[in-house]
Amino acid sequence: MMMYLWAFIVGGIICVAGQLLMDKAKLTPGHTTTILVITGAVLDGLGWYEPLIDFAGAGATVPITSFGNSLVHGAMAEAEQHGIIGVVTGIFEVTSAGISAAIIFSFFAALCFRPKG
Amino acid sequence: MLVTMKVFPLRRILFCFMFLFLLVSCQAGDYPKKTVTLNEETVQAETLIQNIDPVTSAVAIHNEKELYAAAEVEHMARLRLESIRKEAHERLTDQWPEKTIFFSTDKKALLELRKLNNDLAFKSVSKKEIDKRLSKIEEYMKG
Amino acid sequence: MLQGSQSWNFINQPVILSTGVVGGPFEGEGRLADDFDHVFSDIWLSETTFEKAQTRLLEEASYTALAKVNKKPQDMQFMFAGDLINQLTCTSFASRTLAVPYFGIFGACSTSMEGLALGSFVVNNGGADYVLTGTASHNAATERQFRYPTEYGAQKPPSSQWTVTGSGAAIVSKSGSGPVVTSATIGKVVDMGLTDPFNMGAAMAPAAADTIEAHFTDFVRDPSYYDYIVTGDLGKVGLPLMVELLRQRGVMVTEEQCIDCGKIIYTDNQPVNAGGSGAGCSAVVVYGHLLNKIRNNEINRILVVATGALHSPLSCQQKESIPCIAHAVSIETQGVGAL
Amino acid sequence: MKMKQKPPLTDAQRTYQKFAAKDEPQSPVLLNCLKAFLIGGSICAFGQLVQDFFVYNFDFNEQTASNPTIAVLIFIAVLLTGFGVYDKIAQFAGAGTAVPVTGFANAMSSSAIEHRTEGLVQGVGTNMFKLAGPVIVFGTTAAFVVALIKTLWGYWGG
Repeated sequence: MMMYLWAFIVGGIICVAGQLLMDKAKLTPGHTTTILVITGAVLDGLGWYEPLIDFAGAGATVPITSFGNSLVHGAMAEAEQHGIIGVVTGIFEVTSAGISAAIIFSFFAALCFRPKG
Repeated sequence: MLVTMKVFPLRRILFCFMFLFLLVSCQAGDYPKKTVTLNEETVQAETLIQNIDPVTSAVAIHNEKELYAAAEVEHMARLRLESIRKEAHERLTDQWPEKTIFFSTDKKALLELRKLNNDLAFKSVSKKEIDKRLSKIEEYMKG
Repeated sequence: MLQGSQSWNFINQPVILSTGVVGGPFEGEGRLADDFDHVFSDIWLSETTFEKAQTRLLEEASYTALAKVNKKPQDMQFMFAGDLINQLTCTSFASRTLAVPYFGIFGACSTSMEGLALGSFVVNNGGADYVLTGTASHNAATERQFRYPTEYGAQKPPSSQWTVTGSGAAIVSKSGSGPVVTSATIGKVVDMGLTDPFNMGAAMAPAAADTIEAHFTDFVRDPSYYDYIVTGDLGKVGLPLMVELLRQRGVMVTEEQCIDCGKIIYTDNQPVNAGGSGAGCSAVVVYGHLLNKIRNNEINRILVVATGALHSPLSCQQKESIPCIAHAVSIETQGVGAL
Repeated sequence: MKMKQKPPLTDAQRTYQKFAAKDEPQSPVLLNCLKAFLIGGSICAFGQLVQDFFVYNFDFNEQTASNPTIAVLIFIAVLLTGFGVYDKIAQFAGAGTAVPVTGFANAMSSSAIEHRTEGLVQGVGTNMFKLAGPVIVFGTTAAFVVALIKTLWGYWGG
């Protein structure tokens, strides 16, 4: 049960960081999420993101920061097997679920819905 | 727009959260502890892991050549899960240098090991099935 | 005839013969719902795209205005209209339906008064007997053009404004009964270097102040001449700024005298942040609510200052500041205001 | 990254900007942060619930379960976007709904739905990544750089 509490807290804190970027630094949501993704990638490069996932579970995997993290992860896993080329070929290895789900669902949503204004 | 704004006064949301936490904390009961142990070695392995400080519970199953073990740790210790895994792995290797050690803190591996342990205690499980389930658990541990 | 440096004095006093005002469902819940001729319950207006819906809005408003005085589109000599959507397509499509000789004008949210000033000028100088002028905006069509897709969850800051779904059209004629257009002051582009597209009120306030000051200088008038000085969409943020600017320049307007279309169109409960905006906003408020007040003799003279922000999403992304403009038109009760 | 060389401001512009900034209504930052925390946090907690559901009932371990979890969250977000609810929640929650992966899904589906009127290829296909594109572009590039440095570090350093 501690897991839920920490998922809530850590996830919430990441969102607050995003909110501060939007309100204080006056960034658009696009800029904000982009910065967070890059942050996630860098944190994983430093080896700090994985412990955070162990600690907060979905609190660390659901925010967009984890997208950067898994991109690096995919690249690293492939690089271990195939050397430096793997950095390019493996990037989308882990994240494919998220991206393909988003593409597929969005496409069908475009067929089924119209904007509500 | 109008409707949703009315549904979301902050106070009501706060209330919902308090309620949720209450609900959650009520459910946080104990996990049924395994009482039956198979053999000396299993107990030995489990206590060995539990002696590592932040581990709260552990489960282990021996095979001829392998040792499968999983553990749950205090939540605050999850930030250094990697080093705990390494330590447990080292201790187990020291104890059974001739065996291949599989150790994990994955929840799924832990669950499945417990289940298998229970089944071993109460039912007769064929050798083939044990092997199958253990190799499955090995898969989970990789993750 | 030219008055001062940038104003027209309409000696022949063109008449606003009739007006047509239509709005969307959200506007129907607003404060001025009773002044609409028709409120649509569906933001699509049963059309397949938001742009078609906006075209419909202008058509409906125009036909309503025509029907009120038993006129047909053929009776109109010219049409001055515009909107916010790329290349004025929505207005052009509407004028394809109406088949009136057509001037497309772009003044962003100041289009309504730009059209009225030009139309009145043409009528005043004998260029036409009847001129149709109007503008429309559609919330979703404008949002998707200037900001984000309508369903995108981006939080809007409190200084942002809500684009009005609605259209106002007016028939300006040489003679007849109705409120009269007595003068107009054409504004110049004022750019104070503001870049935030979510704070239009602050960007446009200097333009409004500039035009109003020019108006009073050209006509050597005092602000007390008007019952109301009506700005088009400065919102809650821009209106106090404009009042302050005017006072700094020695134009002593009173707080009660200055009202803003974007501020009065919605109720306080509607989540529109700083108020309404969009080309349709000043059109529906002036052609509906305010002209009704003049017709009922509740007020006699108003100066309508419609303001427009002449940026595009492209220019904003290229870090250009927002150029703004304001056009003022004075509307008075017939037979009262002649100088 | 940022474009420089803005034309220099005149004194009048500078004075007005100061004057306007003084009166600009500020976003209630503290309140917004609280809302973002609550909504963002509960989306994550809900994600944890879904993840545990997959761990307990399906053939997933902790790590692999996060993939279907994200797919489920994306599905829900797309559905809410389609019903026109997501943007209303977002006005309340701010970053609370923009930062989780649901915000990514909302960015994609809202663009897709919006541009349906321009046809499937030129509308939906072309515009789907209009808002979500930057995240992928910069995420991928950053990940490439990070992974490259890490790999090279591995070769030379250890």
